[in-house]
Amino acid sequence: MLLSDAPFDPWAWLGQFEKTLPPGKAGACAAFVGSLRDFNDGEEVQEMFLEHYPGMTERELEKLLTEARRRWPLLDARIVHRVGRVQPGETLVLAAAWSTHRGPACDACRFLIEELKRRAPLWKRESLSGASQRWVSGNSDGYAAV
Amino acid sequence: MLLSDAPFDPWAWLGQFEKTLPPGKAGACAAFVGSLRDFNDGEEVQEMFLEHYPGMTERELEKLLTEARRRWPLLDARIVHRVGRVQPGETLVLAAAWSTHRGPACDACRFLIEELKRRAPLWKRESLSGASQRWVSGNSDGYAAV
Amino acid sequence: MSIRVRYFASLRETMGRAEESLAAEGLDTVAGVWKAVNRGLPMPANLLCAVNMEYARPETPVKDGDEVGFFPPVTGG
Amino acid sequence: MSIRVRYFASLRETMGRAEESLAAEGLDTVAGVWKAVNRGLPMPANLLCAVNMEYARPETPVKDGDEVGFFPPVTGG
Repeated sequence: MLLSDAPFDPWAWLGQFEKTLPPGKAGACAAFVGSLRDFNDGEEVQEMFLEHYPGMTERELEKLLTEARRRWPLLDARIVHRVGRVQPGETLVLAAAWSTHRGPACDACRFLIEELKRRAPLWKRESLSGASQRWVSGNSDGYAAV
Repeated sequence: MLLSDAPFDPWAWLGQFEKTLPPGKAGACAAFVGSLRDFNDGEEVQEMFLEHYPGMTERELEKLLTEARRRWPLLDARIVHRVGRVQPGETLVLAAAWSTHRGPACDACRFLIEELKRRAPLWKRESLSGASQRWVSGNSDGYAAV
Repeated sequence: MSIRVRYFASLRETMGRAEESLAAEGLDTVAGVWKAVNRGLPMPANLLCAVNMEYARPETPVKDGDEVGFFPPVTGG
Repeated sequence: MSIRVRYFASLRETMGRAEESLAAEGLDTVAGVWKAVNRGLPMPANLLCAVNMEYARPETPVKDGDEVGFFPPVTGG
Protein backbone atom coordinates (compact mmCIF):
# COMPACT_ATOMS: atom_id res chain seq x y z
CA MET A 1 0.00 0.00 0.00
CA LEU A 2 1.32 3.35 -0.98
CA LEU A 3 -0.12 6.86 -0.91
CA SER A 4 1.58 9.15 -3.37
CA ASP A 5 1.31 12.94 -3.38
CA ALA A 6 3.23 13.09 -6.67
CA PRO A 7 2.28 11.80 -10.14
CA PHE A 8 3.34 8.22 -10.85
CA ASP A 9 3.39 6.04 -13.96
CA PRO A 10 1.33 2.95 -13.07
CA TRP A 11 2.81 0.77 -15.84
CA ALA A 12 6.38 1.66 -14.94
CA TRP A 13 5.51 1.02 -11.30
CA LEU A 14 4.12 -2.46 -12.15
CA GLY A 15 7.16 -3.26 -14.29
CA GLN A 16 9.49 -2.30 -11.46
CA PHE A 17 7.45 -4.07 -8.81
CA GLU A 18 7.27 -7.34 -10.76
CA LYS A 19 11.06 -7.52 -10.68
CA THR A 20 10.77 -8.07 -6.92
CA LEU A 21 8.51 -11.13 -7.39
CA PRO A 22 10.10 -14.57 -7.86
CA PRO A 23 10.19 -15.17 -11.64
CA GLY A 24 8.12 -18.01 -13.16
CA LYS A 25 5.68 -18.29 -10.24
CA ALA A 26 2.85 -15.85 -11.02
CA GLY A 27 0.98 -17.13 -14.05
CA ALA A 28 -1.50 -14.26 -13.87
CA CYS A 29 -1.61 -10.60 -13.01
CA ALA A 30 -4.77 -8.50 -13.12
CA ALA A 31 -4.36 -4.75 -12.81
CA PHE A 32 -6.76 -1.81 -12.66
CA VAL A 33 -5.70 1.78 -13.28
CA GLY A 34 -8.05 4.69 -12.63
CA SER A 35 -7.17 8.09 -14.07
CA LEU A 36 -8.56 11.59 -13.76
CA ARG A 37 -10.80 12.44 -16.70
CA ASP A 38 -11.04 16.01 -17.94
CA PHE A 39 -14.85 15.83 -17.82
CA ASN A 40 -17.41 14.50 -15.30
CA ASP A 41 -21.20 14.78 -15.18
CA GLY A 42 -21.15 17.08 -18.19
CA GLU A 43 -18.62 19.52 -16.72
CA GLU A 44 -15.01 20.17 -17.62
CA VAL A 45 -12.69 19.18 -14.79
CA GLN A 46 -9.59 21.35 -14.50
CA GLU A 47 -8.06 19.83 -11.38
CA MET A 48 -8.89 17.48 -8.55
CA PHE A 49 -8.05 17.55 -4.87
CA LEU A 50 -7.95 14.16 -3.17
CA GLU A 51 -8.41 14.50 0.57
CA HIS A 52 -7.61 11.59 2.88
CA TYR A 53 -7.53 10.74 6.58
CA PRO A 54 -3.81 10.29 7.28
CA GLY A 55 -3.35 7.10 9.27
CA MET A 56 -6.83 5.70 8.71
CA THR A 57 -6.61 5.65 4.91
CA GLU A 58 -3.40 3.60 5.02
CA ARG A 59 -4.94 1.29 7.58
CA GLU A 60 -8.08 0.67 5.51
CA LEU A 61 -6.08 -0.01 2.35
CA GLU A 62 -3.87 -2.49 4.22
CA LYS A 63 -7.01 -4.19 5.55
CA LEU A 64 -8.32 -4.59 2.00
CA LEU A 65 -5.07 -6.19 0.89
CA THR A 66 -5.06 -8.53 3.89
CA GLU A 67 -8.65 -9.51 3.20
CA ALA A 68 -7.91 -10.18 -0.48
CA ARG A 69 -4.90 -12.34 0.42
CA ARG A 70 -7.03 -14.31 2.87
CA ARG A 71 -9.88 -14.77 0.39
CA TRP A 72 -7.87 -15.78 -2.70
CA PRO A 73 -4.58 -17.69 -3.16
CA LEU A 74 -2.50 -14.67 -4.17
CA LEU A 75 1.24 -14.36 -4.61
CA ASP A 76 0.93 -10.64 -3.97
CA ALA A 77 -1.48 -7.70 -4.14
CA ARG A 78 -0.78 -3.96 -4.17
CA ILE A 79 -2.59 -0.64 -4.12
CA VAL A 80 -1.12 2.75 -4.97
CA HIS A 81 -3.39 5.78 -4.49
CA ARG A 82 -2.77 9.44 -5.25
CA VAL A 83 -3.57 12.09 -2.67
CA GLY A 84 -3.51 15.89 -2.91
CA ARG A 85 -3.78 17.88 -6.14
CA VAL A 86 -4.16 15.85 -9.35
CA GLN A 87 -4.26 17.03 -12.97
CA PRO A 88 -6.44 15.47 -15.71
CA GLY A 89 -4.79 12.45 -17.31
CA GLU A 90 -2.86 11.58 -14.16
CA THR A 91 -3.32 8.24 -12.40
CA LEU A 92 -5.59 8.26 -9.36
CA VAL A 93 -5.34 4.64 -8.32
CA LEU A 94 -3.60 1.40 -9.19
CA ALA A 95 -4.77 -1.98 -7.86
CA ALA A 96 -3.09 -5.22 -8.86
CA ALA A 97 -3.17 -8.88 -7.84
CA TRP A 98 -0.83 -11.74 -8.77
CA SER A 99 -1.75 -15.41 -8.61
CA THR A 100 -0.90 -18.77 -10.12
CA HIS A 101 -4.14 -18.69 -12.12
CA ARG A 102 -6.26 -15.97 -13.70
CA GLY A 103 -9.47 -16.51 -11.70
CA PRO A 104 -8.11 -15.42 -8.32
CA ALA A 105 -6.05 -12.59 -9.87
CA CYS A 106 -9.03 -11.11 -11.72
CA ASP A 107 -11.49 -11.55 -8.86
CA ALA A 108 -9.11 -10.12 -6.24
CA CYS A 109 -8.28 -7.10 -8.42
CA ARG A 110 -11.96 -6.34 -8.89
CA PHE A 111 -12.54 -6.81 -5.17
CA LEU A 112 -9.76 -4.36 -4.34
CA ILE A 113 -11.03 -1.55 -6.54
CA GLU A 114 -14.71 -1.98 -5.60
CA GLU A 115 -14.07 -2.23 -1.87
CA LEU A 116 -11.52 0.59 -1.97
CA LYS A 117 -14.22 2.80 -3.43
CA ARG A 118 -16.68 1.69 -0.79
CA ARG A 119 -14.45 1.83 2.28
CA ALA A 120 -11.21 3.80 1.95
CA PRO A 121 -11.47 7.28 3.52
CA LEU A 122 -10.72 9.40 0.46
CA TRP A 123 -12.74 12.29 -0.93
CA LYS A 124 -12.59 13.94 -4.33
CA ARG A 125 -13.14 17.65 -4.87
CA GLU A 126 -13.28 18.78 -8.50
CA SER A 127 -12.21 22.20 -9.69
CA LEU A 128 -14.45 23.13 -12.60
CA SER A 129 -14.17 26.02 -15.04
CA GLY A 130 -14.68 29.47 -13.56
CA ALA A 131 -13.03 28.66 -10.21
CA SER A 132 -16.07 26.69 -8.98
CA GLN A 133 -15.54 23.54 -6.95
CA ARG A 134 -17.68 20.54 -6.05
CA TRP A 135 -17.28 17.45 -3.91
CA VAL A 136 -17.90 14.25 -5.83
CA SER A 137 -20.74 12.10 -4.50
CA GLY A 138 -21.60 8.44 -5.04
CA ASN A 139 -19.12 5.64 -5.44
CA SER A 140 -19.42 1.85 -5.23
CA ASP A 141 -21.80 -0.60 -3.60
CA GLY A 142 -18.81 -2.87 -3.09
CA TYR A 143 -17.62 -6.17 -4.52
CA ALA A 144 -20.73 -8.08 -3.41
CA ALA A 145 -22.85 -5.94 -5.78
CA VAL A 146 -20.68 -6.60 -8.86
CA MET B 1 -4.27 -7.41 -32.02
CA LEU B 2 -0.68 -8.44 -32.22
CA LEU B 3 1.06 -11.82 -32.37
CA SER B 4 4.65 -11.62 -31.19
CA ASP B 5 7.27 -14.28 -31.74
CA ALA B 6 9.72 -12.38 -29.50
CA PRO B 7 9.54 -11.62 -25.75
CA PHE B 8 7.77 -8.37 -24.88
CA ASP B 9 7.37 -6.36 -21.68
CA PRO B 10 3.60 -6.01 -21.16
CA TRP B 11 3.87 -3.01 -18.82
CA ALA B 12 6.19 -1.12 -21.14
CA TRP B 13 3.84 -1.99 -24.00
CA LEU B 14 0.84 -0.59 -22.10
CA GLY B 15 2.76 2.55 -21.16
CA GLN B 16 3.71 3.13 -24.78
CA PHE B 17 0.25 2.32 -26.11
CA GLU B 18 -1.52 4.67 -23.69
CA LYS B 19 0.45 7.56 -25.14
CA THR B 20 -1.53 7.04 -28.36
CA LEU B 21 -4.87 7.46 -26.55
CA PRO B 22 -6.34 10.96 -26.10
CA PRO B 23 -5.30 12.10 -22.60
CA GLY B 24 -7.95 12.70 -19.94
CA LYS B 25 -10.65 10.57 -21.61
CA ALA B 26 -10.16 7.04 -20.27
CA GLY B 27 -11.01 7.01 -16.58
CA ALA B 28 -10.36 3.29 -16.32
CA CYS B 29 -8.05 0.66 -17.71
CA ALA B 30 -8.23 -3.02 -16.80
CA ALA B 31 -5.37 -5.22 -17.89
CA PHE B 32 -4.61 -8.92 -17.65
CA VAL B 33 -1.15 -10.39 -18.12
CA GLY B 34 -0.57 -14.13 -18.35
CA SER B 35 2.97 -15.45 -17.98
CA LEU B 36 4.64 -18.82 -18.33
CA ARG B 37 5.12 -20.50 -14.98
CA ASP B 38 8.07 -22.80 -14.39
CA PHE B 39 5.73 -25.49 -13.03
CA ASN B 40 2.39 -26.94 -14.12
CA ASP B 41 0.39 -29.95 -12.87
CA GLY B 42 3.25 -30.86 -10.56
CA GLU B 43 5.91 -30.87 -13.28
CA GLU B 44 8.77 -28.49 -13.92
CA VAL B 45 8.28 -26.63 -17.21
CA GLN B 46 11.50 -25.83 -19.02
CA GLU B 47 10.07 -24.26 -22.15
CA MET B 48 6.80 -23.85 -24.01
CA PHE B 49 5.97 -23.93 -27.68
CA LEU B 50 2.87 -21.95 -28.67
CA GLU B 51 1.47 -23.16 -31.95
CA HIS B 52 -1.10 -21.09 -33.84
CA TYR B 53 -3.07 -21.13 -37.08
CA PRO B 54 -1.57 -18.22 -39.04
CA GLY B 55 -4.41 -16.15 -40.44
CA MET B 56 -7.19 -17.71 -38.39
CA THR B 57 -5.67 -16.84 -35.01
CA GLU B 58 -5.41 -13.16 -35.95
CA ARG B 59 -8.96 -13.24 -37.29
CA GLU B 60 -10.39 -14.77 -34.11
CA LEU B 61 -8.57 -12.29 -31.87
CA GLU B 62 -9.85 -9.37 -33.96
CA LYS B 63 -13.38 -10.80 -33.68
CA LEU B 64 -13.06 -10.88 -29.90
CA LEU B 65 -12.00 -7.24 -29.83
CA THR B 66 -14.84 -6.22 -32.15
CA GLU B 67 -17.31 -8.12 -29.99
CA ALA B 68 -16.02 -6.49 -26.80
CA ARG B 69 -16.25 -3.01 -28.36
CA ARG B 70 -19.83 -3.73 -29.45
CA ARG B 71 -20.84 -5.08 -26.05
CA TRP B 72 -19.28 -2.40 -23.81
CA PRO B 73 -18.65 1.35 -24.29
CA LEU B 74 -14.88 1.08 -24.68
CA LEU B 75 -12.38 3.71 -25.75
CA ASP B 76 -10.06 0.94 -26.88
CA ALA B 77 -9.19 -2.72 -26.34
CA ARG B 78 -6.04 -4.65 -27.23
CA ILE B 79 -4.64 -8.15 -27.19
CA VAL B 80 -1.00 -9.15 -27.58
CA HIS B 81 -0.22 -12.88 -27.69
CA ARG B 82 3.11 -14.67 -27.88
CA VAL B 83 3.63 -17.46 -30.41
CA GLY B 84 6.55 -19.85 -30.88
CA ARG B 85 9.07 -20.76 -28.18
CA VAL B 86 8.57 -19.15 -24.77
CA GLN B 87 10.76 -19.35 -21.67
CA PRO B 88 9.43 -19.46 -18.05
CA GLY B 89 8.74 -15.98 -16.69
CA GLU B 90 7.99 -14.54 -20.13
CA THR B 91 4.62 -13.01 -20.95
CA LEU B 92 2.21 -15.25 -22.87
CA VAL B 93 -0.71 -12.87 -23.27
CA LEU B 94 -1.78 -9.31 -22.56
CA ALA B 95 -5.43 -8.22 -22.73
CA ALA B 96 -6.49 -4.67 -21.87
CA ALA B 97 -9.61 -2.52 -22.13
CA TRP B 98 -10.05 1.22 -21.65
CA SER B 99 -13.32 2.92 -20.81
CA THR B 100 -14.75 6.01 -19.15
CA HIS B 101 -15.76 3.93 -16.14
CA ARG B 102 -14.36 0.87 -14.38
CA GLY B 103 -17.31 -1.49 -14.88
CA PRO B 104 -17.02 -1.81 -18.67
CA ALA B 105 -13.20 -1.86 -18.54
CA CYS B 106 -13.09 -4.70 -15.98
CA ASP B 107 -15.88 -6.73 -17.59
CA ALA B 108 -14.47 -6.38 -21.12
CA CYS B 109 -10.96 -7.35 -20.00
CA ARG B 110 -12.28 -10.49 -18.31
CA PHE B 111 -14.38 -11.26 -21.40
CA LEU B 112 -11.31 -10.96 -23.63
CA ILE B 113 -9.14 -13.35 -21.65
CA GLU B 114 -11.88 -15.94 -21.05
CA GLU B 115 -13.11 -15.97 -24.63
CA LEU B 116 -9.56 -15.92 -26.01
CA LYS B 117 -8.88 -19.08 -24.05
CA ARG B 118 -12.10 -20.64 -25.33
CA ARG B 119 -11.89 -19.63 -28.99
CA ALA B 120 -8.50 -18.49 -30.25
CA PRO B 121 -6.69 -21.22 -32.20
CA LEU B 122 -3.55 -21.52 -30.07
CA TRP B 123 -2.05 -24.65 -28.56
CA LYS B 124 0.54 -25.01 -25.81
CA ARG B 125 3.16 -27.74 -25.76
CA GLU B 126 5.28 -27.93 -22.62
CA SER B 127 8.84 -29.17 -22.55
CA LEU B 128 9.37 -30.90 -19.22
CA SER B 129 12.55 -32.15 -17.61
CA GLY B 130 14.24 -35.06 -19.38
CA ALA B 131 13.33 -33.89 -22.89
CA SER B 132 9.70 -35.07 -22.53
CA GLN B 133 6.94 -32.98 -24.02
CA ARG B 134 3.18 -32.74 -23.50
CA TRP B 135 0.33 -30.84 -25.05
CA VAL B 136 -1.65 -28.83 -22.51
CA SER B 137 -5.33 -29.76 -22.28
CA GLY B 138 -8.30 -27.90 -20.82
CA ASN B 139 -8.79 -24.18 -20.87
CA SER B 140 -11.84 -21.95 -20.28
CA ASP B 141 -15.61 -22.41 -20.45
CA GLY B 142 -15.79 -18.80 -21.63
CA TYR B 143 -17.00 -15.52 -20.19
CA ALA B 144 -20.57 -16.76 -19.69
CA ALA B 145 -19.31 -19.29 -17.13
CA VAL B 146 -17.41 -16.73 -15.01
CA MET C 1 -7.06 14.42 28.64
CA SER C 2 -9.85 15.04 26.18
CA ILE C 3 -11.42 13.77 22.97
CA ARG C 4 -9.98 14.91 19.66
CA VAL C 5 -12.67 15.41 17.02
CA ARG C 6 -11.76 15.56 13.32
CA TYR C 7 -13.78 16.52 10.23
CA PHE C 8 -13.04 15.74 6.60
CA ALA C 9 -13.96 16.88 3.11
CA SER C 10 -17.31 18.70 2.71
CA LEU C 11 -18.04 18.27 6.42
CA ARG C 12 -14.77 20.01 7.28
CA GLU C 13 -15.88 22.92 5.11
CA THR C 14 -19.38 22.97 6.65
CA MET C 15 -17.99 22.89 10.19
CA GLY C 16 -15.47 25.56 9.31
CA ARG C 17 -12.69 23.66 11.06
CA ALA C 18 -10.65 20.47 10.58
CA GLU C 19 -10.55 19.46 14.24
CA GLU C 20 -11.26 20.43 17.80
CA SER C 21 -10.76 19.13 21.29
CA LEU C 22 -13.60 18.34 23.70
CA ALA C 23 -13.53 17.66 27.41
CA ALA C 24 -14.51 14.00 27.74
CA GLU C 25 -16.89 14.48 30.71
CA GLY C 26 -20.42 13.40 29.92
CA LEU C 27 -19.49 11.97 26.50
CA ASP C 28 -20.03 8.22 26.21
CA THR C 29 -20.73 7.53 22.52
CA VAL C 30 -19.86 8.83 19.05
CA ALA C 31 -23.41 10.21 18.75
CA GLY C 32 -22.87 12.04 22.02
CA VAL C 33 -19.73 13.66 20.66
CA TRP C 34 -21.60 14.75 17.55
CA LYS C 35 -24.41 16.28 19.60
CA ALA C 36 -21.92 18.10 21.81
CA VAL C 37 -20.45 19.95 18.84
CA ASN C 38 -23.76 20.42 16.99
CA ARG C 39 -26.13 21.96 19.51
CA GLY C 40 -27.82 18.66 20.35
CA LEU C 41 -28.65 17.71 16.75
CA PRO C 42 -28.59 13.97 15.84
CA MET C 43 -26.01 12.60 13.41
CA PRO C 44 -27.16 12.74 9.76
CA ALA C 45 -28.00 9.21 8.53
CA ASN C 46 -25.34 9.10 5.82
CA LEU C 47 -22.52 10.53 7.95
CA LEU C 48 -19.64 8.13 8.55
CA CYS C 49 -17.57 8.01 11.72
CA ALA C 50 -14.43 6.42 13.11
CA VAL C 51 -12.97 5.95 16.57
CA ASN C 52 -9.19 5.83 16.69
CA MET C 53 -9.13 5.43 12.90
CA GLU C 54 -11.43 2.39 12.86
CA TYR C 55 -14.92 2.62 11.34
CA ALA C 56 -17.47 3.05 14.14
CA ARG C 57 -21.22 3.59 14.62
CA PRO C 58 -23.17 6.28 16.46
CA GLU C 59 -23.52 3.95 19.48
CA THR C 60 -19.78 3.08 19.59
CA PRO C 61 -18.41 4.01 23.04
CA VAL C 62 -15.78 6.74 23.38
CA LYS C 63 -13.47 7.51 26.25
CA ASP C 64 -10.92 10.07 27.33
CA GLY C 65 -7.99 10.21 24.89
CA ASP C 66 -9.91 8.84 21.89
CA GLU C 67 -9.87 10.37 18.44
CA VAL C 68 -13.28 10.58 16.77
CA GLY C 69 -13.52 11.28 13.03
CA PHE C 70 -16.64 12.37 11.14
CA PHE C 71 -16.83 12.37 7.36
CA PRO C 72 -19.21 12.14 4.39
CA PRO C 73 -19.48 9.02 2.19
CA VAL C 74 -16.09 8.21 0.69
CA THR C 75 -15.32 8.80 -2.99
CA GLY C 76 -11.80 7.48 -3.60
CA GLY C 77 -10.60 5.18 -6.33
CA MET D 1 -8.42 -27.10 -58.00
CA SER D 2 -8.63 -29.12 -54.81
CA ILE D 3 -9.23 -28.90 -51.07
CA ARG D 4 -6.33 -27.99 -48.80
CA VAL D 5 -6.48 -29.83 -45.48
CA ARG D 6 -4.44 -28.59 -42.49
CA TYR D 7 -3.71 -30.16 -39.10
CA PHE D 8 -2.50 -28.47 -35.93
CA ALA D 9 -0.87 -29.27 -32.60
CA SER D 10 -1.27 -32.84 -31.30
CA LEU D 11 -3.40 -33.76 -34.32
CA ARG D 12 -0.61 -32.64 -36.63
CA GLU D 13 1.74 -34.98 -34.77
CA THR D 14 -0.76 -37.86 -34.86
CA MET D 15 -1.39 -37.40 -38.58
CA GLY D 16 2.35 -37.14 -39.20
CA ARG D 17 1.84 -34.17 -41.52
CA ALA D 18 0.80 -30.50 -41.30
CA GLU D 19 -1.26 -30.41 -44.47
CA GLU D 20 -2.28 -32.22 -47.62
CA SER D 21 -4.28 -31.62 -50.74
CA LEU D 22 -7.38 -33.63 -51.71
CA ALA D 23 -9.24 -33.81 -55.00
CA ALA D 24 -12.60 -32.17 -54.31
CA GLU D 25 -14.70 -34.75 -56.17
CA GLY D 26 -17.18 -36.50 -53.92
CA LEU D 27 -16.40 -34.27 -50.91
CA ASP D 28 -19.35 -32.16 -49.79
CA THR D 29 -18.88 -31.57 -46.04
CA VAL D 30 -16.12 -31.18 -43.44
CA ALA D 31 -17.00 -34.62 -42.07
CA GLY D 32 -16.59 -36.03 -45.59
CA VAL D 33 -13.11 -34.52 -45.82
CA TRP D 34 -12.19 -36.07 -42.48
CA LYS D 35 -13.42 -39.49 -43.57
CA ALA D 36 -11.52 -39.23 -46.84
CA VAL D 37 -8.20 -38.84 -45.02
CA ASN D 38 -9.02 -41.29 -42.16
CA ARG D 39 -10.15 -44.49 -43.85
CA GLY D 40 -13.85 -43.68 -43.39
CA LEU D 41 -13.68 -43.04 -39.63
CA PRO D 42 -16.05 -40.41 -38.18
CA MET D 43 -14.68 -37.16 -36.68
CA PRO D 44 -13.87 -37.46 -32.95
CA ALA D 45 -16.45 -35.55 -30.90
CA ASN D 46 -14.02 -33.05 -29.41
CA LEU D 47 -12.18 -32.28 -32.65
CA LEU D 48 -12.56 -28.69 -33.87
CA CYS D 49 -12.68 -27.65 -37.51
CA ALA D 50 -12.60 -24.56 -39.66
CA VAL D 51 -13.43 -23.80 -43.28
CA ASN D 52 -11.42 -20.95 -44.79
CA MET D 53 -10.25 -19.97 -41.30
CA GLU D 54 -13.77 -19.67 -39.85
CA TYR D 55 -14.99 -22.12 -37.21
CA ALA D 56 -17.18 -24.76 -38.87
CA ARG D 57 -19.07 -27.95 -37.98
CA PRO D 58 -18.89 -31.48 -39.38
CA GLU D 59 -21.92 -30.75 -41.59
CA THR D 60 -20.51 -27.46 -42.95
CA PRO D 61 -20.36 -27.67 -46.79
CA VAL D 62 -17.01 -27.57 -48.54
CA LYS D 63 -16.22 -26.89 -52.17
CA ASP D 64 -13.31 -26.88 -54.55
CA GLY D 65 -10.64 -24.37 -53.47
CA ASP D 66 -11.59 -24.36 -49.78
CA GLU D 67 -9.13 -24.72 -46.94
CA VAL D 68 -10.27 -27.07 -44.17
CA GLY D 69 -8.48 -27.04 -40.81
CA PHE D 70 -8.72 -29.72 -38.10
CA PHE D 71 -7.40 -29.20 -34.59
CA PRO D 72 -7.80 -30.26 -30.94
CA PRO D 73 -9.42 -28.02 -28.28
CA VAL D 74 -7.53 -24.72 -28.05
CA THR D 75 -5.28 -23.90 -25.10
CA GLY D 76 -4.04 -20.33 -25.63
CA GLY D 77 -4.02 -17.44 -23.18
